[in-house]
Amino acid sequence: MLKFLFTVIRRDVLLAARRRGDWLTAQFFFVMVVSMFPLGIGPEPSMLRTIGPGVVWVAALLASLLSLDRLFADDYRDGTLEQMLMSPSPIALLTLGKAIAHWIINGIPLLLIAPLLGIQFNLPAEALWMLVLSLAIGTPILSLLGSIGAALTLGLRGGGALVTLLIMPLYVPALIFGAGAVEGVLSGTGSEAHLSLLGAFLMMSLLLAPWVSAMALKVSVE
Amino acid sequence: MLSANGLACERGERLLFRNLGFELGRGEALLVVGGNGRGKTSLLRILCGLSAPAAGVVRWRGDPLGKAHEQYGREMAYLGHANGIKDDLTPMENLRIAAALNGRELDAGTATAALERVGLSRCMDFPARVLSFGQRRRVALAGLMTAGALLWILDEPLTGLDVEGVAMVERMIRDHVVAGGLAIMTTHQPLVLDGLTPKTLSVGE
Amino acid sequence: MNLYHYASPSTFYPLAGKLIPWFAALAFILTVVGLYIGFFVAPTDFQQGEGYRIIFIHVPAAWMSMFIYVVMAFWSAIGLAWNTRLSFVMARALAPTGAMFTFVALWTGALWGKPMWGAWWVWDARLTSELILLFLYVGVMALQAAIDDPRRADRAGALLNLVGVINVPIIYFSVTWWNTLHQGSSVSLTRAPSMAQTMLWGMLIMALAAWMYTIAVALSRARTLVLERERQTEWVRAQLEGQP
Amino acid sequence: MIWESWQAFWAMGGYGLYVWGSFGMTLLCIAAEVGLLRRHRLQVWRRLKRMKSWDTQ
Repeated sequence: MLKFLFTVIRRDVLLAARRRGDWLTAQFFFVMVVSMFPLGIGPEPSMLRTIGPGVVWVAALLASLLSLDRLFADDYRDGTLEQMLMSPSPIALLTLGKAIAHWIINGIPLLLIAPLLGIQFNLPAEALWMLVLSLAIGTPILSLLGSIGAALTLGLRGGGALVTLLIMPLYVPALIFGAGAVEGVLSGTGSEAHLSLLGAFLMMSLLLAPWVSAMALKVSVE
Repeated sequence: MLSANGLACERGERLLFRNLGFELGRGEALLVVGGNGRGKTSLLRILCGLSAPAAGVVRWRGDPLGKAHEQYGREMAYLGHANGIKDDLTPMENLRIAAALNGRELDAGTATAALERVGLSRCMDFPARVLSFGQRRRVALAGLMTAGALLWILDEPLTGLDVEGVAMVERMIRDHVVAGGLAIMTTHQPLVLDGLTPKTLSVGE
Repeated sequence: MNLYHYASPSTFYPLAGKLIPWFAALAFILTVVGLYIGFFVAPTDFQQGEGYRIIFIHVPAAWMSMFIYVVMAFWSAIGLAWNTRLSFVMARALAPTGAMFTFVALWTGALWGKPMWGAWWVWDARLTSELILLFLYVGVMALQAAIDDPRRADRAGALLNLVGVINVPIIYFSVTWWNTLHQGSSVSLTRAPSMAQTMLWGMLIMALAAWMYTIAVALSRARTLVLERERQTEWVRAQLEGQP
Repeated sequence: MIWESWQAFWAMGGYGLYVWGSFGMTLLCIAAEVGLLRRHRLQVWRRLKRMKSWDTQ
């Protein structure tokens, strides 16, 4: 069981390592989106500090969505997805492994880049830590919920835009709790409540999302 | 061992076939025949458990496929239109990862032997991207051999292969069935299995 | 006679055809009564003046937008569990009407907000949740429209619908939480300061009218869907002899 | 009667734009939905009839 999970993760990470170009695109997308905001809004430091957490979080949502539509699509095209669906292990483990791999490939780099972007937005050190922490709890949610969207839109025309349309509203709680936690540090109202709610949302996604995307995969492959 | 009863399949609103059934035991092969668009591939996908039939049931060792998922996954191997190999991995990595996903350990020696048998000894370390279509098909066939499955389900196994490749596949299937395995296949090309007559099942009108 | 009898498209089609005029008539009568109460019986509100009369449309629309989403999820769940094609058809037939009511709730909310808050749009918890609900409706409809195979479209839409319905309370909670943190309390749209008995009655009757309207429209849309999907069958061919 | 005149009724105590804007848009939406529904139904009906006549030929 666990072995299967690890194999799926290792396989996806290996494949991503062989295609570094695709992987870098998503990371640079994240950096660029965030950097566009000061240009559009103006360099006023206190203003930037107010919008900083929200901007970084929204950019993280967009960056994860950008890479999501390929989560199953590549494997679907070359037939390896079918082969994996026919393996003896439960399909929910496959979708869980895929989501974890997506997080390792796309989520963890975001965590590492985020503090640098936070500095651009004039965030103080405690807020930077909180930004990384909230992204650490929040980005797995993005991968898990996103895997549902990727499974539902498998092989459809305009899959990428469609995934965004389906999944973005579901991301709202993660965005509110995540950006709110950083906000709490800035305003001095504390972040524990936000973080625990974010954690609860993560637990729920972890329990439900793999099953739902497994069902969605079955529907889409049929 | 494998039995199908009253299978029906719909695509869109079109009924492709209905009331299809057969029994297949050890050491038997089944050739599915029918023209284009009659539902051969759809039937094979139902038999693999990839899609659910509109009516009817498929049983493996007496259990419906839904219940036998784990065992069936171990004992069945499917080769579809797509080869099911990753272009970014070498043939060797492809075989070993596929085996690991099926819950088996595949050592380098066995994988090398299988790749040599399908005539790929020279391209073992290249990513599959640089291989020709026929060579990639051969990688998939090597995967089939190393899968150690009892039941083979092959959708057009001969496409893209040269004369020598076709002979190799015919030999593979024959050896597998003679050794007590089961095989279900579709093909548009004549298939010669020395001293072995497959059952036939015709799909559609 | 059992439930499966009614679940068969060939029974559903004529039955729905007979029921639609009744529901439509009920909707019409209830609307007339509700509007009469709303405009001629309900007194002027001492705080909000005549402007509050928007609640007779805003509140029922907001209720319907949420109810319909839940009812869709109910049909989706039945469809996925028992593989009944008619349930998927019902879920699909409800979606556009639900989206329409969500839009109406947003529009009337904006028109109410302008005189009360001095702005067309305020990031009030209810309006924001309503906006996200509209996105959820759009998502389900876009997904179903993008899939050609009706079987897959039904199932995919149903799954998304179920995920959405689990998420709606969480979204609502998070938005309320976000709202209280950021701007404190504001005038709540749905709590009219002094809810007179007649206002409540007017609202309830309008809500009932909206229900009847929804049933009539959804049944009618379901009939068209059934007709399209069952076009190969004998009974549809027989139906086509008659009038639309 | 709580309204002194029809004019007072349409004015809605100065809130006429908002109240009638709301009710008007609702009416428009309902009319549009019913209209589209009817049109779609007739289209489907005509298409199916045409398909049937092809089949019988």
